[in-house]
Amino acid sequence: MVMPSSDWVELNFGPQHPSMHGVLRLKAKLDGEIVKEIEPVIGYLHRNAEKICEMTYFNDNLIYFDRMDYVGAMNMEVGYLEAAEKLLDISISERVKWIRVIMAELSRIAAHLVWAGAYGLDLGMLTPFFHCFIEREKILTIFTEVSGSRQEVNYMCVGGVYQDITEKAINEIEDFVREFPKRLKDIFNMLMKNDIFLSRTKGIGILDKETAISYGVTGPMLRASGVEYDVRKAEPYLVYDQVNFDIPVSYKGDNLARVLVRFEEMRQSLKIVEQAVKKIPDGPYFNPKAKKSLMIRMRGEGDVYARTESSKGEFGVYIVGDGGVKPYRVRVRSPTLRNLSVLPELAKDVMIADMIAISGTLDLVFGEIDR
Amino acid sequence: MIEVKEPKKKIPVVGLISGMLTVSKYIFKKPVTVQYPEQKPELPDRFRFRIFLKLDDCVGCTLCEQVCPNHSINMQKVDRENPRNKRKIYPDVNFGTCTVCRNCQEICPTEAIYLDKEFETARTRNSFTYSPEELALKENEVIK
Amino acid sequence: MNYTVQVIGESVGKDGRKIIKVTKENFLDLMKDLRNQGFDHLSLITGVDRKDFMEVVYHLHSMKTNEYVVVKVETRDYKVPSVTGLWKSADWDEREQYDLLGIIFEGHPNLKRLFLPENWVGHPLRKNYDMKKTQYINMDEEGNDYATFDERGGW
Amino acid sequence: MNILLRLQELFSPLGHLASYILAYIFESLFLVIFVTISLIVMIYVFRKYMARVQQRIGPNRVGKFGLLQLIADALKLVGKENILPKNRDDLPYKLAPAMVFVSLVLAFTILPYGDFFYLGSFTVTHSEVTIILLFGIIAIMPIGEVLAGISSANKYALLGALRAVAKDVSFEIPMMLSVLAIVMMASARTPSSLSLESIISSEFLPYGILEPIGLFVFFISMVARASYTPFDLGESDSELVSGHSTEYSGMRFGMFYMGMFGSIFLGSLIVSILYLGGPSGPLESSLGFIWLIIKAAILVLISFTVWLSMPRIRIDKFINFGWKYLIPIAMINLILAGIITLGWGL
Repeated sequence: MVMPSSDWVELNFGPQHPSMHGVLRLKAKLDGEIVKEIEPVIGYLHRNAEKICEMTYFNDNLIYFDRMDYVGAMNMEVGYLEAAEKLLDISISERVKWIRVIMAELSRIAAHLVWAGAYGLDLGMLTPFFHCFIEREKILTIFTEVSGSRQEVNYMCVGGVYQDITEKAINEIEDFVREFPKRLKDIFNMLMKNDIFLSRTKGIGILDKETAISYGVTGPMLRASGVEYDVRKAEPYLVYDQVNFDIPVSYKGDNLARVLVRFEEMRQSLKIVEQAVKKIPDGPYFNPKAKKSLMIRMRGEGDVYARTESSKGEFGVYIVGDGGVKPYRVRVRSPTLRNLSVLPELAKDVMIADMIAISGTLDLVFGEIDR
Repeated sequence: MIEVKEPKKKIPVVGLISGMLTVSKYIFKKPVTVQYPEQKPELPDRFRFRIFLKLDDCVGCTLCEQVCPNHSINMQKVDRENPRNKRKIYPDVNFGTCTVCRNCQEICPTEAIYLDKEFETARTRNSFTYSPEELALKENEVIK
Repeated sequence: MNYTVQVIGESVGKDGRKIIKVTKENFLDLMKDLRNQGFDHLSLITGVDRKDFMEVVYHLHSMKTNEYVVVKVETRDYKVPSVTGLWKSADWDEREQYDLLGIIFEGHPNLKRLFLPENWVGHPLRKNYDMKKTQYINMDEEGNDYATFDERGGW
Repeated sequence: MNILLRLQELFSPLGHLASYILAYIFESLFLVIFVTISLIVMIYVFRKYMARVQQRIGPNRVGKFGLLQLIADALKLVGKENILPKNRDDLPYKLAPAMVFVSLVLAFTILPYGDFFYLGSFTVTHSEVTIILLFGIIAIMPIGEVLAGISSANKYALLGALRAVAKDVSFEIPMMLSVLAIVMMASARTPSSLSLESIISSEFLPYGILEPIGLFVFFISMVARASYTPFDLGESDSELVSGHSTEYSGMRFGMFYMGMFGSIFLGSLIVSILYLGGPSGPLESSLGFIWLIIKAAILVLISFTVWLSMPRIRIDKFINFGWKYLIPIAMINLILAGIITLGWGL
């Protein structure tokens, strides 16, 4: 029986809702259990970081980038510095590049672990969440070891990193690389061996290639739809052209494909970290030119766009400088915002449970969407 | 580029049971939690939280005030004899907005302002701002 | 690259990306051209408030050939033709730029504010935005939020 | 000899009627205490078990090893303000949690617990048709959930109630079919085949060994009825916030919470009574109660593992499963039971 649209029930999911990953609000129109149309409403965490960035020095902006994708902060720092260092004409040494690669990849694993745990919770599974966070805590300890803070690290700065990576931290990373695959396999098995999990993900929320590209979807979501696009390969930054890794791709485009791609990405990131720890060369960890300018007297002119692959997708930073010590305009290409914009397309005529399962695979982090 | 593979089809209930075994396996492993007030976690060497100030070294250059990204540091006049600090201004810190970014420590020319491991700085809302004299004290000596 | 329309100039930016400058009249035709040439991914729309005019920057990318091109268009009356018909991702991007900069994208099907409440006064990323005036946000019965200058009317 | 008769003996100087009334009152009190204590122990065990599975420690602050944690929680719930929704339907809203909890305790009065040394059996009600009474009582519980859902004037709660109804309708039938098979088999060996006690006493092998299919169907139905994670559709906390109990707070919420744990325990008890031989076991007969509790505890632990390791099933797939797979399986089980019974009869 088809209900007329006037009989649809309007229901607000969020902004406070257990599985809205922060403060997403979905205005849903329901026909019984079936979601007829949804409209995402965002902005509950809006801080206008772009405006704040116009008011602070180039180097100080980093802490606002930490707080965008707060589960994988190092990736955001890499993304911002890629643009800022080009604008300010400050080069970085080889050692710094390798350190940044290690940190970015560890941070990618950390972000994916948060996602994997939260996705289990979305589907009603309690246990994987804790195992994910136990492993994530090890990464955060490594971050503390190198930078002094756990989550919002503020480790990198224009021209290098604040503190050199220590021997102890490298040992810890090596330990992590050795021990993590065991636990990852367990987490993977908890999800993938479960028939109910498969029935909740297989063939649900299929995103085809053309729609994905047109909506600007990037990252694991795009790769799960069959596009082999990864900024680390397409436009290698730092030293990604010197490490050996693969891009996981699936041609199914459903929830399960996105889950599998993310799990494979964790394994690939681990591979990168393993190589990078061995290859890391000696050298200065800081560009003296930046230090001499006291971090606040760096001037840049022109406009620079740099794109990097964050854990959510293509993270781009566009900086316009007018020759002053502060940026004239900073614009952030938030990958999750585009990934979220495809949700009304995906969650059409699906059940409520599927809508939650689909929005879980988008890997939403509201610090980044609302900025 | 590698293509990820979907897990193979299995007999229905077997997967569920193996998942249950994977979960219940962990009952024999040690818990990882730390019982906080009794057991202090082992903090890495570089862990930093609270800002300290060496009053004798501070020259009142206001660099820390300039570099602080969210204006947690403000310069205060303190009546104190210090030949290096002619203007008699010292930084105070509002820990309510401090993000522990360590920029002030990086920029300080005399290493007067620095961060240290102390992190148990619970305060009521109105007493987040530490005056320069209080910044020079250890955390348990600060009375608010 | 060949275009059927007149462009003001082509240059290479500091980051090595090709920049095409175009007038507002020829803008939509150029975008259609680029779309047909395989630029299927509209990466970013940026408005830059240059005080006396508004510069809108489009970052285009081709998934197949991995080419990158930047299109810049200037507008003095804060109006630019919308490109939602060419790329779906332009929808939210244009809403965001309208929200924060007040650029009106002509032809956009649903030009509402993206982050801020609908009755927010001013566009925060404009250089002349008054930061002194505090606006408070509250929620009405329907769950939609609104802005007010009254200190007690929100948080 | 059971507790009821012993109590009656104790009060016999007061006269026949008065002694029976007093005996029933005290016996019911015993039972309520027994149910409460077992629930407290169960929730404590669940928390510790969940914590260990997730490599945590679990409650350990209140009392030694956190043993008093649940009492502290109960005090907190009692002390909390009851926030009532504005547009509620007052009477059903307040009745619903009580209904869930009372029907839970009522169900415990019927079960045959087996002897426990001198004390004897806990059972309050002795009747020839306990099995019908039992399933009549446990059918009340979902009604409380549905009432809660429709009376609290909340869309989440309404959706939760709808799901709960759909779930219960599709799982009562296979449950009753598999019970029917047991009654059928028992009828070959005992005249009063509707009494739980005579079902237990008449078996020469636990019915779970004779008809494993029935055990499987019945256990799944019990899991579905207790509504924990694979089948917690009425609550589905990541989708419908908290389902039918969204608008409840304070002790009213506590009753739903206890109701869920209570029905896990009740379900395990019923499964072990019907299919695993209940109080019967090796060694002397006065240990029957202990055997029953051990059997139930193992089932409870299995339930907890299921809870902790599975995601929630989708409502349509779940109902499909109920109607398209479980009912036919239960039918096959019924036929097999008939064949076995005929074999006995011959």
